[in-house]
Amino acid sequence: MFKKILIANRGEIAVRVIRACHEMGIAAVAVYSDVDRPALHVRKADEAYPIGAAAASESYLNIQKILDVAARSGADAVHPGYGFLSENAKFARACADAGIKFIGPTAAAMDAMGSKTRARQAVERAGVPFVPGTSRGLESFEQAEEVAGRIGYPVMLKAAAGGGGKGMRLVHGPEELKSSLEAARSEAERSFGDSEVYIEKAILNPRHIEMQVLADEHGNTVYLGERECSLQRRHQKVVEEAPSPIVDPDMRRRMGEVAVRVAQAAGYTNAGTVEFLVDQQKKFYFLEMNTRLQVEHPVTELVTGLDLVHLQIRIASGERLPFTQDDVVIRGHAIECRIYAEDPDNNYFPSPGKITLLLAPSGPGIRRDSGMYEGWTVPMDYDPLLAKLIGYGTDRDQAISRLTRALNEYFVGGIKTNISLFRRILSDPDFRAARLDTGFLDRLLKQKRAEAPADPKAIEVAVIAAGIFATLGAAAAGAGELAANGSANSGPSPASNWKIAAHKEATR
Amino acid sequence: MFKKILIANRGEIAVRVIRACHEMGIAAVAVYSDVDRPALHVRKADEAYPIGAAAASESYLNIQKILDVAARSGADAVHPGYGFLSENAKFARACADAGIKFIGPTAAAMDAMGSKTRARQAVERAGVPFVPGTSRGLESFEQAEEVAGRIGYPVMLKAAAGGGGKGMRLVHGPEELKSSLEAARSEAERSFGDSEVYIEKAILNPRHIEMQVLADEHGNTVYLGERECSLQRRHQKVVEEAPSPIVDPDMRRRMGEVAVRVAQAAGYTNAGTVEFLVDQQKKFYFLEMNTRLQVEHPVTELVTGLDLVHLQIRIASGERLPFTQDDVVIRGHAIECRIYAEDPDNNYFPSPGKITLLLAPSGPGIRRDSGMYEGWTVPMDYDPLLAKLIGYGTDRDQAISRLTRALNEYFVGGIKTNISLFRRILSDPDFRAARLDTGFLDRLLKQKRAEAPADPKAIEVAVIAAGIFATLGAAAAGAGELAANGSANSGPSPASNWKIAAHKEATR
Amino acid sequence: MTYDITIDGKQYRLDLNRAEGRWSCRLDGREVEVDAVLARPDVLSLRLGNLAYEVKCERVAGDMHLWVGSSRFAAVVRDPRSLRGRVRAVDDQGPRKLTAPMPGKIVRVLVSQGAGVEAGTGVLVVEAMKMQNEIKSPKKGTIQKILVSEGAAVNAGDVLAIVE
Amino acid sequence: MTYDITIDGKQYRLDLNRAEGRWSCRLDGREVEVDAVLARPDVLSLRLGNLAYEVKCERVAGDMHLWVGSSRFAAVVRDPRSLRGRVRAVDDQGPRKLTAPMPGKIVRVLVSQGAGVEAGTGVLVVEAMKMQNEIKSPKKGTIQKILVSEGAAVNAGDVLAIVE
Repeated sequence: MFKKILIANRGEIAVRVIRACHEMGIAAVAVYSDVDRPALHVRKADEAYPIGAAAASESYLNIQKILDVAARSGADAVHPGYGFLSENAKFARACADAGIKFIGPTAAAMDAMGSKTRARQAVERAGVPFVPGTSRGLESFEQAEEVAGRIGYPVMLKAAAGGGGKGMRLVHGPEELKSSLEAARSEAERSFGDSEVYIEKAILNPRHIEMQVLADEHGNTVYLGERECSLQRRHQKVVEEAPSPIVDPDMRRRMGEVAVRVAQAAGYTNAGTVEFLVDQQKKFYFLEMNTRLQVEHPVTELVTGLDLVHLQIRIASGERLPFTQDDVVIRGHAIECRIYAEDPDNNYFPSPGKITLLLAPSGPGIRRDSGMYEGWTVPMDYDPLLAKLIGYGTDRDQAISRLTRALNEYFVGGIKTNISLFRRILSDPDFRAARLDTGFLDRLLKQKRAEAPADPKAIEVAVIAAGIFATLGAAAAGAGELAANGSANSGPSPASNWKIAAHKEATR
Repeated sequence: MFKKILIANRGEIAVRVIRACHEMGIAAVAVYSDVDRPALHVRKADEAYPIGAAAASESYLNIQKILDVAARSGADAVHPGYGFLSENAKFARACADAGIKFIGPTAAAMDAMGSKTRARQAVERAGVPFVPGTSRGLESFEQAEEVAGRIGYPVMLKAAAGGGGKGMRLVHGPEELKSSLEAARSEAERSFGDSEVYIEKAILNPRHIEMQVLADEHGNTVYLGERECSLQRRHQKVVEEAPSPIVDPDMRRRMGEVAVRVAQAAGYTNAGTVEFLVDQQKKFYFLEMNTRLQVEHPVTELVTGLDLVHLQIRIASGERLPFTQDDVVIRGHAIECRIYAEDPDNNYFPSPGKITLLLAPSGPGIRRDSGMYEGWTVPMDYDPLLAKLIGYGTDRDQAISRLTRALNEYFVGGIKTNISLFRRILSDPDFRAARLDTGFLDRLLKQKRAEAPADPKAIEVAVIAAGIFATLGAAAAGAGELAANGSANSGPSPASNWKIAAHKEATR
Repeated sequence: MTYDITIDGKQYRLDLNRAEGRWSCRLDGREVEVDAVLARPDVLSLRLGNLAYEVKCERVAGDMHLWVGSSRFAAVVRDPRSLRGRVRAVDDQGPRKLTAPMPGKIVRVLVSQGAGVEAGTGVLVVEAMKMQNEIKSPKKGTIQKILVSEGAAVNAGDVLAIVE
Repeated sequence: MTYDITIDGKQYRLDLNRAEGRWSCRLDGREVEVDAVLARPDVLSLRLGNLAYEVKCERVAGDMHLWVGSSRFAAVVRDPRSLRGRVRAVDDQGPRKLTAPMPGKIVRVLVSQGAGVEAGTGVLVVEAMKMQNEIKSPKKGTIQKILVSEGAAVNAGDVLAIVE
């Protein structure tokens, strides 16, 4: 087993991995950018190394700096978390070259699944169903026209190197094809430096369901059940659950076996996720494989009783899977909410800043994986994911009711969060009835929000509370600016940084 | 289903039940004594009623006051939690008379199990194994001598009305019998107003293992597996786990079936616990039945995936059990630590006072049921249980490692807690190997604590930190006395109360 | 103390007095039984009669918001005897300031000074937390002034441009 | 700043200076690379070189305890240039005070004034949180004075009796 693991990440996932290390008796090495010195993952680590400026390219994405820290600290393995370098085959290769174990698949497996067209070719050979269309980049407009005509409109154009909705175009009919192809190509070139675009049939109102797989380095591959991830905003997942309300044991077995076949076709090891689109007839199609731990892995942990990060580490250290497919049993239901620093009342604008008050939920069936704390200033430089709140229940209804209860207990003061969005989702009749598809959330957000007239009693309470807070004055106020923090801190706080910069702009 | 439930309790269990109410869409009514106005259960309730002075007899044990609140608030049910009135048949009867549903067994079932001798008679008729001895109170010294001679020394004398180790005497041989019997009787009379004492064979180094049962009001009774509760100090449980490391599926089935038989013999409904002593040959003997929700119910919830409080409420509202015995599956392992306000370095003296800093653990496999918060003053008037920290894992080792990690994250400043005791227990080789019995903890605490010489690096860190805190001064200090609290509060704080009282004493 | 408190556009008169740790309270002249404990800074455990509430107070740049359960109310508290806190009239007709809704960086200025805009026309793009956000004109008019240039770091509330 | 800091009976000389947000530190003359961030009041995120620690500070009645991981250290911090904080010599031979270890109520006084006691003899019983706790004499001697009577409420640290 490893003695020391470097966590090449920040935020809640870095804390998650540090906890797993401590549980396994392994020392945890954190890295941090200049604005992350006060971050929770630095507080919780055994060692912590600065790796440069706030911009990720200067720090968390800088392969050489991270390998330097690995060498200086004597770490024998690197956990990449998700995002940043987690799906970077070059990084995995550099780790291997430096004699440091990369906790994840091999660079070759990442390469095989990294390009969407290459992945489609691989699964095509393995006889896995994927959305009808080309499995190679389009060579010409004529080819696109021919394929689209054959599979039938509407079709999707997608960038081979794509992700996050970029380089993607929905084409309703032949008259749109030419301009859409050009637009998709130029966006793909701009976004990924790779203009390769392929075509596939557009599936209307699909569900996004993914299958967790786990493969050891001795040829054993298992699936751990699916996650329903249809609730997305701007192609970003917002709520995930396990199991999927529409997947029965037979469908789970079929999807699981396909996912294992995909993993084996790629020579896959460690934890990975095979994503599927599922149409309204419950037919499922391979979409892509994510070659890392997913943000939403906790829902699988809760319904299987397993710890995926422990298992990742054990697999990477050469151990065999400690169980077989038959031992994997799904029990109960789990739902995850991604708590973001963003303002639901203002078009989901990001909302960095200082957390002046934090009331965190706990109790039965509630798991909280968080990277924030009261008094911490959320920097503006990274993804706004603050924490994940996960509810478990005997069944889906109980998971929803526990999660709703916990969301009502959750309070983050000083910045805006999307906590109220989850209350809205969880109380929506279609969500309660599990009528989900990838368009669900956009439709919900477009609805004129039912402006329930405010409860007059609640207004009365607010008026009286306002008066009491005014009377109590400063003594009743929360942390606000922690005077000693900036001074004890090794650098100026991000907020004051911005102020200085803004001032410069104004006076020049 | 009920519309409104009154929770006749305080602390973490009141919060636990309020959460269940909110999850089920039921309004929660809190009651509080004068010193509990700032308590967490009052913050979380929908309605809150003062019921009198700090002394429990004036408030939480006052049946009339609680029934008055039930009537005024229009509550249709009462949840008694554990302790206080939870096993008071008179209260259950008074609730029934007032047309308010008592969430628990009937008064008759409580009566049947409330006296240890009556319970022994009931299970004797049901053919349940119990520790050899009398099932009725001893009539004379001669009878005691005869029974002790027949079952063989050592024997235990126990108060029929007993609990918490009071009125209990271990007798090693005939020469001690007379004085012990007299002592046990007078202690029983003093403690419970009832001098009835019975005799049973002393089981040496037994395990204390209990079985959770659940019975609806339609004749269905199931068992939900056992809890190992052998870790006790002064007959108080300190650490509990499920499943028991020594119980295999066959033994579980046999114990479970016996527990169901006990419940049925008592006409039992709702949640209850049948306690057994288990000897070194794994023979088990009925000890007593607890006719309420146990403190340690969360470990059963974690390994069964069920919510016992939801089920209690559903059963009390007349619903049938939503599952059968065959549906109950034990998965994984859960361990609970009872976090008390007491000083492990000073003979476990209670430690009420103000909580100036609270860092609470969370993350994978961690459940926290807490009644405390930062800034709250723990009153000196009640049981010192502050919170329960429960760790779940795929297996016992993982549960221990996650719990250890979480204990290291847990910090309660301003008062003393027994958190360090759990670190000691969880790292003990005998505990790790599950070599447990009811004498375990006393032996551990008697051991001269291995005075590991302090890590010189840790001392260096402490020296430097002390200097930095001294330099930063008051700005770096925690809440301390919350100036505005006492003034916003409706009464003086307990601490200042004491000061005033102490001052009076000194000057009179 | 007497306060004029505005919530949701409606004004309430609150008379609040504390004596010996107890509050007495009149809301628009009506007596209300109030029992308040400050559980933590910014967290009030409030009882109105026997109804219990946990109220959280959010203070950002002088604004006060109160959370009652999961509802959030913006409150303006004024002492009618003092000038402090008097609300300035908002002139919808005059020049309007575009402010940064969060700290970030100006990545694009979409219109030039003097240009005409419709209500909803994008004026600038601010980037924060890997997201780009268009700041739109709140009204039809002319861009009187652009106060920042591309690449500038801005703080929440900074004025970015003025439309008139 | 220069401090004399005593932990576990051993005294350390600490020179600590802060300039431009950075600490410089000498411990018994040896330079130590220190980087400190106050994460929350009483919680310090400390780096010595690249080793990371979360240190919690507990202050009860003027005493300072520091938690490093799961170890707790009592620290006495003195400024060698000032008289403040000088430790008074503890006289083991003279009279010793028995103090209440926690707030509670005196339920029994077990010996009377003037009585002789052994080390470990129970002198009083204090009750708190449903538990009775015997306060024992720390030494062989005579009970010089009992300062409380049965039924009295006491606070942590109150002197209950004196043994000489």
